[in-house]
Amino acid sequence: MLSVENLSLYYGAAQALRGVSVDAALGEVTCILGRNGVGKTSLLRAIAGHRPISDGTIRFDGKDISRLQPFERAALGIAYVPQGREIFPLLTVRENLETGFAPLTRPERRIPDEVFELFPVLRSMLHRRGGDLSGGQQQQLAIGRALVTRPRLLVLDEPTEGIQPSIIKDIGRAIIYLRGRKDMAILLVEQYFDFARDLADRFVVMERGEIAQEGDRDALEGDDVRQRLAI
Amino acid sequence: QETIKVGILHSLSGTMAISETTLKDVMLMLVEEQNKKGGLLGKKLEAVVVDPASDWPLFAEKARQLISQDKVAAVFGCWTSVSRKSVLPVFKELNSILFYPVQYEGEESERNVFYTGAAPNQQAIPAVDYLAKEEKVERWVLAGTDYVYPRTTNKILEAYLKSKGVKSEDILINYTPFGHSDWQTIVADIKKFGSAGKKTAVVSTINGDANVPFYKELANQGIKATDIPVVAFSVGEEELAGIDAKPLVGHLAAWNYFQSVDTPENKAFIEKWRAFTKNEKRVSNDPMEAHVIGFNMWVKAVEKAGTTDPDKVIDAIVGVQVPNLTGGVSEMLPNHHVTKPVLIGEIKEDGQFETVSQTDSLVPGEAWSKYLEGSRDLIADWKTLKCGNYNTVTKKCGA
Amino acid sequence: MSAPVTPTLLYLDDITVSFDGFRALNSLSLAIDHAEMRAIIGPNGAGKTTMMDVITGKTRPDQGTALFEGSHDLTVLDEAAIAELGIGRKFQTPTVFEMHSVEDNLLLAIKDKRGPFLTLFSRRTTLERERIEVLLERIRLTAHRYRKAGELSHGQKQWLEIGMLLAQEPKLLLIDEPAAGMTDQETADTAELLRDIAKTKAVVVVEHDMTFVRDLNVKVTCLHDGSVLAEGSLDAVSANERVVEVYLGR
Amino acid sequence: MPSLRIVLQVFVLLIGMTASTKAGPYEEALPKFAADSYADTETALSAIANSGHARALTVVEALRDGRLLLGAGQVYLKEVSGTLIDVATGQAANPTGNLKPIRVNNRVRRATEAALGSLTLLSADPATRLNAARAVFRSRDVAALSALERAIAQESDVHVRDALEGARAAIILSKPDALISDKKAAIEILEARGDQQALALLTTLPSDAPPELVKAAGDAAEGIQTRLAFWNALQNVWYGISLGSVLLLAAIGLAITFGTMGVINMAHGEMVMIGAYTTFVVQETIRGYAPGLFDASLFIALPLAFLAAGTVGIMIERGVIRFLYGRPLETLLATWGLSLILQQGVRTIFGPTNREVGTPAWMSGALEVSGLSLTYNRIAIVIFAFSVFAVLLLVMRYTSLGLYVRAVTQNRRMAASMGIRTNRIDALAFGLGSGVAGIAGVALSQIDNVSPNLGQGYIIDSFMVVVFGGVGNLWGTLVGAMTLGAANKMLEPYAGAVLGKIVILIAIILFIQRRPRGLFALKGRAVEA
Amino acid sequence: MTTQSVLDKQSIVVLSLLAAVAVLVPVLNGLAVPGSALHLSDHLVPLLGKYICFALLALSVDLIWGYCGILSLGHGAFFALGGYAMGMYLMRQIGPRGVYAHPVLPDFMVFLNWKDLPWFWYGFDVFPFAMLMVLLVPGILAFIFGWLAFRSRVTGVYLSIITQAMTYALMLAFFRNNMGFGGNNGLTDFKDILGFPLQSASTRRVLFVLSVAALGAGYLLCRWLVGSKFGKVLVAVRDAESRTRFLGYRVEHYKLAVFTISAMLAGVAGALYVPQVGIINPSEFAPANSIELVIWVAVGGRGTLAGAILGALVVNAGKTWFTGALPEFWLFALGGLFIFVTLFTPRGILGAGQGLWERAKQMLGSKPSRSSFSGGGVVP
Ligand SMILES: Nc1ncnc2c1ncn2[C@@H]1O[C@H](COP(=O)(O)OP(=O)(O)OP(=O)(O)O)[C@@H](O)[C@H]1O
Ligand SMILES: Nc1ncnc2c1ncn2[C@@H]1O[C@H](COP(=O)(O)OP(=O)(O)OP(=O)(O)O)[C@@H](O)[C@H]1O
Ligand SMILES: CC(C)C[C@H](N)C(=O)O
Ligand SMILES: [Mg+2]
Ligand SMILES: [Mg+2]
Repeated sequence: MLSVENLSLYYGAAQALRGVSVDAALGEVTCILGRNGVGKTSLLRAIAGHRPISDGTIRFDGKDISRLQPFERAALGIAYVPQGREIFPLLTVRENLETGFAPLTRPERRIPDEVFELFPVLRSMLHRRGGDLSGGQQQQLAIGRALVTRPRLLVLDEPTEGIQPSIIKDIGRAIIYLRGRKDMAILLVEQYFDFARDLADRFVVMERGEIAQEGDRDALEGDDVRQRLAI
Repeated sequence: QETIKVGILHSLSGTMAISETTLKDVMLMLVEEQNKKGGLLGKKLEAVVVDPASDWPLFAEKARQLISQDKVAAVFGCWTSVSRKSVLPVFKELNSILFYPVQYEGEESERNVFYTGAAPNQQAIPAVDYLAKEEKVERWVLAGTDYVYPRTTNKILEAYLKSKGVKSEDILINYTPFGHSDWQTIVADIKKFGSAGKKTAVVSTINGDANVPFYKELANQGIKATDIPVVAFSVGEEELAGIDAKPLVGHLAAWNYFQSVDTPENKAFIEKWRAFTKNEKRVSNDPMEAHVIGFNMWVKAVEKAGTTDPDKVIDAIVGVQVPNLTGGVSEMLPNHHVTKPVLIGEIKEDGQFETVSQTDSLVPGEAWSKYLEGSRDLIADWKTLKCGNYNTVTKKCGA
Repeated sequence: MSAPVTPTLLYLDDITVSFDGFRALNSLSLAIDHAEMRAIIGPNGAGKTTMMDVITGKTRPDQGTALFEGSHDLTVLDEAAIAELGIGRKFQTPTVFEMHSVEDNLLLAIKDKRGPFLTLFSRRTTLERERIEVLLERIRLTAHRYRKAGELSHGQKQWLEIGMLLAQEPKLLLIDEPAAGMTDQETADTAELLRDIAKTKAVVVVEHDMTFVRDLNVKVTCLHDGSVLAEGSLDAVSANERVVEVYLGR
Repeated sequence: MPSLRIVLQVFVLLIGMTASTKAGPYEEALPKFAADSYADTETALSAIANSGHARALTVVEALRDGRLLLGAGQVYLKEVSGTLIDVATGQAANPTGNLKPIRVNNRVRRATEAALGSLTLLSADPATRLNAARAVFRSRDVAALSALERAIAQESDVHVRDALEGARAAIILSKPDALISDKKAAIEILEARGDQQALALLTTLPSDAPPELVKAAGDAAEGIQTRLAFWNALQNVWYGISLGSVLLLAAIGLAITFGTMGVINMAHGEMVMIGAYTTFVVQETIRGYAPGLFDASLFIALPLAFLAAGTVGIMIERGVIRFLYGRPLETLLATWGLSLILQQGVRTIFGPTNREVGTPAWMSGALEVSGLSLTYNRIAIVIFAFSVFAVLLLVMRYTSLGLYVRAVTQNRRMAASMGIRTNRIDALAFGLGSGVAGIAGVALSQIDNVSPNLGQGYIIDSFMVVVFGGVGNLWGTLVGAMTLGAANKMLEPYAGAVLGKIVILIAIILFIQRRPRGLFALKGRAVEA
Repeated sequence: MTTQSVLDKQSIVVLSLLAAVAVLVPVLNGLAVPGSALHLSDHLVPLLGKYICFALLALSVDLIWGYCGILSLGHGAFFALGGYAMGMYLMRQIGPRGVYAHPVLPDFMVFLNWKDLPWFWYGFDVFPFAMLMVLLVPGILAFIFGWLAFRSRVTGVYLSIITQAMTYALMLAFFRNNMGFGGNNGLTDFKDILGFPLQSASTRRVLFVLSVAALGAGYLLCRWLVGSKFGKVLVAVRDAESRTRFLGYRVEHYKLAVFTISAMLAGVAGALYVPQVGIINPSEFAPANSIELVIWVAVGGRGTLAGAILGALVVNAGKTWFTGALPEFWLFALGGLFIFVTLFTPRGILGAGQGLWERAKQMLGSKPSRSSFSGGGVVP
């Protein structure tokens, strides 16, 4: 589904990614782990098209998308839940969700029920401005908003940040459900190790802009991974 | 080959470009024409155009540049009084010559400046006289833009009207900011003031952009010239070309020249002008004529002096006579103003003026107004007294 | 309402805040003692951040008392005055001065006189310099000290903000979700750090990470719908049926 | 051409039927025209008007229309059809030599109107009669009294009758030898009329008038004054609304480009200017090719102005602005540069002077409602401004464009990741804002200069309105414009135009202290952060 | 490399350039033989002096805009007020040499029949008092205005617009003849300053040198302000105003202080400007002027001080040159310049220059430096 090869990314003169390669497959959760500042977010930004890359390719369904605009990627079915939520502060919750209609055909333009099932609080706050929500509520909104676009690749950057434990569990269950539908690939950046471990089919550990280790679910149990995440 | 340079200092951009650009064109035409006649003192004339951009300090800067860098022999330029005030010190300091072609508030006479436009006595006062006599006006609205020219003119007019027995309650003075565009209230007030049973007229010293919306509002509120005529001092053919003149028929303007003046000189001038601008509809107006007069006077003076040296030219030019476009002969007076006929015209449907009154003889421009306290005793005479503000009471020049 | 018997450090009573009719805080009462650390938990939207907004003067309550050290009425003071009293805060989403270097961020935060004249003539003392060194070490940003704060990653900004809070040396630290975006190891580390600070200062921490809260090993208050739902040790609170229902989940 | 001549002769005969051949006042007056002096023309005119001659009306009308010609001392009249007749004989004439229209000035024009008034009091057309009545009211010509009486006797239209009676009252009141009782009746009629002119008549009684009359007039005047004061206040409200509408029109496009998109669009005024020049070009074309369409010119200009300004807007957005998102302050710099270029561009193409934009017939004149006088062009502008506002509100509220524009402005990258085609939305929104500015230009061309400086005059006011109302809120722009308009017009009668404006500016400064985010401030966490 | 050392380097360059100008211009004008290649023509001295005053004005705007995020669209007002204070002094110096030879009243009062000198003209015949007013009038206005605005936390465009309203209101007020400042014509036809004739070349040279000195001093003052911790607080306020409050800084005091200082600098610029151009009138209050001067700063490079100076010089020299060389098309050129600068050099001319310099240095093999621009901080 998604295949990233040999990606390099710079911020000015500073190199944040050095030849990173990652794959994400349909019906699988690929989890990216790593300490602060190793380049996880930068990788996702590159995939979403928020930052230009200087080298490498990003393929989606076999098509090279590395030069496409973010909205073209969205139209292909890539949805992004960024770190820091980035909801539209002055739009109401409903409007925030409706921005996801843009790449959809007219009959598709409704908010899927699963959004409200997953995050019931959003339904009660449809008319409140996104910026007024609490941090956790905003995070829920950001995930819900991504689901509105009916993605085929869901890119999540630390989606559990600031969310209460019960809903983290719900999100976990939702990810498992979505994975189970087999129509979506999921790319997840997560610091919360236990959460990642429960979900990941495959994982990648990053260090200083490079892939330090990768493997499947079982490999995660090893101590070396925890080691890499420690200081 | 060496040339004689002539500076042209008119705004080609900014708020005043509307009025001044034409004057630049006229000057270019005059220079070209003079060159066709063989130039001046055997040399070709060369026009140096700069754009002071309606920015007053920039006028001073450009004047300085024209005089000291381009070494022009004389400058033709300025429109607003403030631009003239801004360049004045420069001309005095560098001892050069400025021809100022626009009607103004008077109260000035400088050795280096020649005022070819109307002084208040060559425009405002005859206009009021006409209205009082011909239209039997008894009640006056003095409407103006809030700055020096209208304020001074209105001061003079107020004093003049009162000296003619008009009572204070029959004079309404109203000032508006530059570029005022919402005239509803004021026009309504004028209407009210004018419906008191006495014949009322408006003397307008409204200036610049504000005129068009003013006249549009007059038309819309149905104030016709037969009810309340408006006489303006800064609305000419150029300005009217931008308005639908039909509803304005009969409103008046006082100038020293109208395009419609029926003389062979004028006909020839308009023909040349249209040929030069390659525009069959191009209009002419009073300040243009002033430049024609000023330029011809300068040429004559230079020829007379045999040099372009400012001192010699300044001495030579007083007394020089050149034909104006209305069939008379204008003369440069010792006070550096010129003699001009005063014409009152009514607006016609086509945006031209119909002359309804013309002074029998030419009126000499007065630098100092008789109707202002401070200047009552002053006279200007650069020929014998060599002074612009000679006090006839103390018999002293200036200080 | 009678004044508190002992002047607790922070005393909130009957605080109500509503936004267009929605009650974010509903008659909330809370008291924090000198050198006490308190963990605050509660569902998203319970009003935790709003409570901090009230304490720091960002939001004015509709009603209620908020006293600091028994005598300062926090509901009438502005943000700067409250900060000067010795209340420091780390925000939920990291907010740092993006155009300043990491070092300058700390310098601005460091405890010092805050008036325009005093800053104009202030010289950086060796003491300050050393303190900044220590802090940089502590938040593991020594290598990044000259970089602009805006260039840091999300987690690094979190750390920087914690560093700024420490630099202020406030009497009361309000910390909104410090563990968010940190690795498990760092989280544990932070807990350690806070325990250390709480020996001398009062600390109020908001966090959803139960492991972290457990590490803190302090009294826990659970907010819900703008008021206190449960209070006590973590074990006691997590045993509360309501808490499990609205917050922890099954 | 004998046949033509015969027709003409018959025609002339018909006209001359009732004309007497002996020299009367009419014939005596005619030579006076030949002097071509205004005073003589006026004397001749009144003589003719009072001559009772059958051709009098034709002559007066011809004089008014500039169809009374002079050639070699003879007066001719050019029929509307173009045929020339000798005025003295009424015969067709074929003079040789130059014919010049007899010149008129205001004085003559006024006399003409008065004469026409008395001559057309009995006209078949009620509108003409009404005008005649008004003219007589103004001229208060005692000679018209008898005609007036006759007219009143046979008048069937109430409206006209009122006017006629008013005119009679005016004459009687100023007629020295009228009976006191008649004068009293006149005062009553005038009081009922209750307008400014009636007031003027009542307050300018001659000093030797009998005291009872003076008192009656005084009372009547007082009544009128209170009534007028009321209407005056109302009139002021109207001025406020209409100025508010102008401000609204000028600002509303900016509410999109600046208020919603966040571009500090200094070239906004130039978009208005483009709209105004489009109107000019449309009218010029119509004048040249289809003069009959002139009354529709504004409707033709509206869509074209929208397109012209919108296209320029889109070009600006694609060419410059799009590189500046996220750097709002720099849009100020670039759009300022653009505004200079556009101004100079228009100056180069159309010249520096004002261009004439005409007013269609349906927009000239005023609607008189009791004591109110509402000029049609202002009415049109008020209606137009509110319609534009309503349409824009609907577009921004109920189409996805509105939502997407706001999303894009609030977070461009994220909006793109939601699948919003940011560049298209930007171009469309900027085009929409500019287009709306363009149609504002069509309206403003009706009341202001169409010159390269047009835009400059509105830019500051527009920003004031948008900011005062609260950035990002269309309703704020509406209320802001109306408030500023009304406040301005309320102040103007007391403080004068200049001071009034200063006071308004200071009031804005002080108001912003109270409400630092404008009238319709956005509140909440997101803004305060 | 620390921030401090970068600043110093820039300051040294700026100050030495200014010193060179202060020496060269008078020397080339006064001592070189007229007509020789080295001679600087007389008309250039006041022209350059004018640029220098504009540079000082731009500097004052950069101080508040570049470093504290206060976008004043009314700074021309402070400049004009300083100018008027100086103009009033110069006016009083004319004494009885006016056209009406009135011993006290300026000409414009005489011909509009004023009888007495209005009270606010008192004292302006005394040079020190006038100079005090040059500082105080803009300073006090800025203080009151700022106190109102900053206390109520008016920020962003709202602040910009009310500063614009302020200058607009002042413009209308000064246009009024009844205000007693000469109305539209303003104050002009000055004779001398402290007894030295304004028309003489040597006075001009002295004024020029004084202007350069004022610019240098202003630059140093600004450098010192922004280099201190005070300056860091300003930048913090610019980037995250409310966060600064939570650190305990009284943002309004900082803003007020810097706004007032900036207004006084603008006032000084105005005071030096007037004797060199010879006129002060209300159009200096025109909102468009204030917008334009913000643009000088943006062109040069906001938040760099040196950039503001550079921008003012480049734009104004460009204007002088274009208006003479391309009188009909200069607006195209100037407008084009503004667009070009925004599009291609987002950090202004100075930023672009520095960028080139950095790149050149890198190409020459010296080690890359990370924080070369951290000196002032560039707008995000
Ligand atoms: N300005 C506001 N306008 C409207 N509602 C608001 C505003 N500020 C806060 N709220 C609401 O108040 C409630 C409390 O918010 P608060 O941020 O305090 O929650 P929290 O406990 O910090 O939640 P979280 O754990 O998600 O950070 C939320 O429902 C939020 O939507
Ligand atoms: N806008 C930026 N400009 C310059 N450097 C940046 C920028 N954003 C991130 N960096 C740098 O790039 C590197 C990678 O950052 P990134 O945000 O990808 O880290 P991360 O792995 O997501 O960390 P975290 O867990 O803290 O979110 C870091 O060193 C960071 O300082
Ligand atoms: C009346 C104007 C056209 C010119 C006049 N001299 C002025 O002061 O501006
Ligand atoms: Mg990250
Ligand atoms: Mg919170």
